[in-house]
Amino acid sequence: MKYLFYPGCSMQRSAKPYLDSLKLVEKTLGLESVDVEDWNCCGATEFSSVNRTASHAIVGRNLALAQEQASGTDELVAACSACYLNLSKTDHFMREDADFNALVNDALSAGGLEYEPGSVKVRHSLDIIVNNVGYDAVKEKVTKPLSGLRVGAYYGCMIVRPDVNERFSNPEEPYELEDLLEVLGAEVVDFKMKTQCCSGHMTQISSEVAYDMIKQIVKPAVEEEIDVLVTLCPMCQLNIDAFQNEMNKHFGTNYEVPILYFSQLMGLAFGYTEKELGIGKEFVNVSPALAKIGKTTEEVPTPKKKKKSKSDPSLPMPKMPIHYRGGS
Amino acid sequence: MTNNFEPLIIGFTCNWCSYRAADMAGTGREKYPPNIRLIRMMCSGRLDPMFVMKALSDGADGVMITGCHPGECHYLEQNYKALRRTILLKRTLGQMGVDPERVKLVWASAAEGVYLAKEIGIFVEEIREKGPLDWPSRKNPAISIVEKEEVSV
Amino acid sequence: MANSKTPSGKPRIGVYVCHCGTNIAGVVDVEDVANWSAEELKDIGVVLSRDNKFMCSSQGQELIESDIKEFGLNRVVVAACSPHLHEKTFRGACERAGMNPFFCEMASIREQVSWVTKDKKKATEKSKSMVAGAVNRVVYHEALEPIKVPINPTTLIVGGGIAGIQAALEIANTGHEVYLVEREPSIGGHMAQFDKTFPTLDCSACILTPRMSEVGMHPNINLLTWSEVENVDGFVGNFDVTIRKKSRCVIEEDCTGCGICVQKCPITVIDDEFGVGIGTRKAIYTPFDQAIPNYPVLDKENCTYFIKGTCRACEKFCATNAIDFEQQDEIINVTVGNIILATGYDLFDARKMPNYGYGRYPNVFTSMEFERLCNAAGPTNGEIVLRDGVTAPKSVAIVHCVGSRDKNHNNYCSAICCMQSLKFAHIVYERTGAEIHNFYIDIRTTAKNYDEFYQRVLDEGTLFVRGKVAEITDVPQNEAEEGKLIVQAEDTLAGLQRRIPVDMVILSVGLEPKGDSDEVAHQFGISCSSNGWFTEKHPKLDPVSTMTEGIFIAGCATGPKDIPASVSQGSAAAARVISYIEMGELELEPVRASVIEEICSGCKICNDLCPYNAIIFIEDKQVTEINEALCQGCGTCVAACPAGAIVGTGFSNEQILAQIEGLMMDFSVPEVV
Amino acid sequence: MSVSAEFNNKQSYTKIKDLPGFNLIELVEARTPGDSRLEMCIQCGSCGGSCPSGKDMDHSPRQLFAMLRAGIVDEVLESNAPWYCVSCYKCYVRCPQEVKITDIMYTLKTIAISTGKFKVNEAKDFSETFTGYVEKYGRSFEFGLSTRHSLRHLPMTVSGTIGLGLGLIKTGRLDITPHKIKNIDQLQKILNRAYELEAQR
Repeated sequence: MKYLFYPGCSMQRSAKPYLDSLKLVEKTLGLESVDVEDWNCCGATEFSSVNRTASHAIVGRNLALAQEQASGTDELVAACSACYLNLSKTDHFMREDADFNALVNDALSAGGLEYEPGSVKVRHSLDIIVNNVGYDAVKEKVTKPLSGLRVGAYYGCMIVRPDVNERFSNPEEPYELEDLLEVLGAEVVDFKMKTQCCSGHMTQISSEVAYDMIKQIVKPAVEEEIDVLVTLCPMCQLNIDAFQNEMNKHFGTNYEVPILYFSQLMGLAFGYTEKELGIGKEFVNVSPALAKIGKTTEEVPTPKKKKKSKSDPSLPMPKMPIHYRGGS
Repeated sequence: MTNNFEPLIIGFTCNWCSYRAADMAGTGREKYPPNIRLIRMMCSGRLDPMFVMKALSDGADGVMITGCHPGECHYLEQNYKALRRTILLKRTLGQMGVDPERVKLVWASAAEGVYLAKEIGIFVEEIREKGPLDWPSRKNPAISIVEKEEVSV
Repeated sequence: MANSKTPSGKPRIGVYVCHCGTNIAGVVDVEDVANWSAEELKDIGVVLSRDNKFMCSSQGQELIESDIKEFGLNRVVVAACSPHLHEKTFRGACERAGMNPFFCEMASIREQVSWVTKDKKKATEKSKSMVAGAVNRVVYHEALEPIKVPINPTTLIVGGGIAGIQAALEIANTGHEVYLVEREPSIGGHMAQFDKTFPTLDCSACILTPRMSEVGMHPNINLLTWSEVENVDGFVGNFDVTIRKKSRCVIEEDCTGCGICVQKCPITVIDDEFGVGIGTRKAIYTPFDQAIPNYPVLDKENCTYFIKGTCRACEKFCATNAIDFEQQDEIINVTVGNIILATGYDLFDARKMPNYGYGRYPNVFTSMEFERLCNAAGPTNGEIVLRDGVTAPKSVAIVHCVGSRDKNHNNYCSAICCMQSLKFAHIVYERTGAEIHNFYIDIRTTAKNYDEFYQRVLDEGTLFVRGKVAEITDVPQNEAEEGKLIVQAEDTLAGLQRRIPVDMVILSVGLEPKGDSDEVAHQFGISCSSNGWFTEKHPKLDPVSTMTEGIFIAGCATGPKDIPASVSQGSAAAARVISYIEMGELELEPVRASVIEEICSGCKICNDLCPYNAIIFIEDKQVTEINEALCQGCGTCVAACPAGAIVGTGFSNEQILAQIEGLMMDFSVPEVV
Repeated sequence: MSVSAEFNNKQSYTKIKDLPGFNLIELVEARTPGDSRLEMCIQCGSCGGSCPSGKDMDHSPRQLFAMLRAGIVDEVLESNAPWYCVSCYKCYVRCPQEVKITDIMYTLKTIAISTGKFKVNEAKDFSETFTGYVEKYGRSFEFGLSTRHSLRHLPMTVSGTIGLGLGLIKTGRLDITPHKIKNIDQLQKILNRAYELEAQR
């Protein structure tokens, strides 16, 4: 499968390991990704705070470039949640609102560009891997299963919300990442804060508010004995990783929850080295967690659904869909 | 365009919604231009495209087709058929060189007298803007159009 | 069609222009219209034209009658108000003078001209063209006879909830036969699952079960439970209905309802139907103790005999040999005159809102689970406890509007949840003394004694929080939240975000149309609103009728309702049916389509167009035929027939084309280029 | 109103003339792409309840909408709520009336800047610093961004944040030279036209 790839600023810089590992994963899975030539910043969550038209116009430029450069594909893939959201949201609004479409195209015309809404399909890398490559094909490539590693899937916000353009997953209860991690052989924990905000730009605005929000993610992860949180978003990774120590200082706690990109775990399972995957650059040391891989802890027999004894007074639980991991 | 052009518009209404909306516009004394003449049918599904052709070729400058809102048809779903026929009809008109916007479809429930009156007003002005319909057959008999086409083929 | 009332020879048309006091005459020059018609339309057949102060008065009607006799009129055009107001009046006048009433046509120059036009000159011109249209049209009118259909006095009622029960008893008590078809093993519907009913707190079973037994024993009611309607053919007065009576594996004639089979059955399963997944039942069961009828149903999916071929405990212990493992479904055909659909509702699936944690957190309950929990005949014998079955909650949150008033789910108010939630608050207060928080958007207590009940619950100390609950979680942020469910919401009146720790949450889930309401509507030839509720003929003035004659609707099938409203609708639908039965026959407007066999090419284009299945293809003759009684006269097939083989009475092509020509007689189009 | 933007980039701000007379609701609706559905709010509070930074906001989104209806301008534009919005979109997907809450928050911020009404300087400066880099280079410049910003506004935590910055450099995750896109002229032309257009809305 071939597609255009929009890397975004973070993945050039602080989230370089995400990009590096993703490229390796793409290679293994036979995905042919071509970077959009001369792309510009998507504006993150900041540009639209300053100027609405301009914030969508710069995204419009990226869409227009993608439309021009697309050959043999109409899929534009991003791996950074904010980039993914901004690209799909601008496209969505241009489709939905004719005046807005005219507005953005007016701005684009100043640069000699034009974008026809809907002409590229904005997708997230996880969506491609899960829905186009498929779990079975991923499983075939696993050479070093992640057995023994307790992982918590952490989606954050913008990959699942808002649900414009029929996002590939549920805005509150996504399950694709868990399914993928299970295929890699990891032990997947039902992480209840999986779609909670990492604090976004609050680290730059009010550290107190930010620390509180980071704690809301980290504390339950520690309580669930999660070895490593798995993310899809550079912002989430940065906030949970880089500010964890500050947060600990602020609250007088000593939580230690490393966080890696999903592509890094895929890379590990595919047999790449930690170095190749950019692992080791985190603030929170991930080595103790990764050391558990392959070490089969004593087989804890998964409690077989006990036949309800006659004396058990408890009431039955509601039946849930197959993907559901929660419940007690 | 001449200023004193008064368009003539034929409106098709259904017995259950839009005709009653017209009744209601009357009861509510909602004024609208007298250029429209309404015809009652039981359902917008009764609309034979021939009626529209007849109206346009005989002197109407526009035709308004009205019916119950989608999903509210008295006959369950026949207004959808009217919708499809109208789309096809407009395409045909376009191919014949008649501005398809001279035919307009408006959904109006029995409670929407004010709305129907407003829509009639808008449509009359739209047609006034377009000017008189220069229906081909008014200059030449319909047969000659066919002959012309055959020649050009 | 020819009869004594058919006019012979040339059309002789009388035109009558009404002043309607000043209503018309104040704007339209009625005299001019009348004179012009007499002069300009005489070639078409107008022999006289008059204007009159009030055409609908008895004097006006007598004028028409005497003119018909004196001048030998055979067609009449009245230019007055809307035909929806006085068409019947003028048709009556024509009929009294010996003319077929369908030779009368109206032009609505009041509603469509004088009331909506300012310019008097243009109003008069428009009136003239409308009269011309009507005169042109009336020439092509035909003598018609109203269609009369006899009404079969037997009635089918689908759905044995409280609305269906009420309707069945009302009709049966007048001495007419009723077939009551219920999909579940017992009648009673949702009401049978409830503990108490608001606002009186009557025990639901206490008021319902006497009605149920009355139905069970009524000589005029044929009760078919565990049965579904498979097919409906026919039309008002004469519907042919096919009913599938599913196999119970129990011979009803022999079963005494002693219950020994249930007792001896070794298989216990979770009861997902009546017990909403919170109770249990056996593999052979009656859904509840007071079930009507009281003979059990065997659940083949869970029965050991059907799975492994052994067991037969029920059979062994049955004293009357009423168990029949080989019993097959039975097909029953009945003919009925009218049908009442009281098919009820489904509940919103709380799993669609993962932020409320239903299914994830054991102590989040739905309203129906809670009904069963506090029901004395429920799984805990009425004890209000957490999912562990033992612990009594010390604090309870009740969440209103779950899935209702929400564009992401159901965008309407479910009408009963406020009162239901208040009822829960009262029951929790009375039985556990727990601290109660009710989370609401608006409190809607509109019916009799409802707001008084709200006052009572306030007085009992229930804490009301105005705010839609954002999420429910068990992840604590502080010590007070440890081990609790935390309900997070904005307290919109206090203006702050709150996290309230509780032991138990009850979600007041909304009401939804039955999952198969679309198919049922299609089967019976009625329509559903975009939400999926059955559509009334008129939401205010005819709320239990449908657009299809002879099909009536009652209860929650038309939208969320409480018990009193459902019962009223059951009675109302029954009253409509009884009046049809008493009339013996029904007169229908003769606007119908028919096929001219000689012209029909058998192309079948029209075959799929009819929502009433009135169009049938006759294979032998290779032509299409239209069943006059099923046809409702919409005319869609007439418009579709490429051969022009279908004619529609009252609205024929000739009539409409002639009317168009008439309307084109226009004076206001100046001869400009 | 004067524009009190300290950021000295060559960007032109919209000026809203005759501030007391203008209709803020209409302006917000006009400037929000798509249909904001602001007028459809039923004041249920699912936004304020869902908001992860809700307890630190002076007014919940719901309250802002009510205040907008009441014709209150200054207090709405001075509110910290839009700046504390973390764009998590929880309110957006939960709102029973499908009000585009997050988008309305963005629009409120732009109006607060253009009218000089903003009170949360850190947030506003962060946004403007960010956009300034995008205007200049076409890319965002994280090192400059976070250090410059931290030094200005977070002196209390500066050691920590500088530590973070240094850490990022050490681990090779922050580049100190800015990347400029090739066709920056084109981007700037587009931006300038966009600023003109926004001012007309």
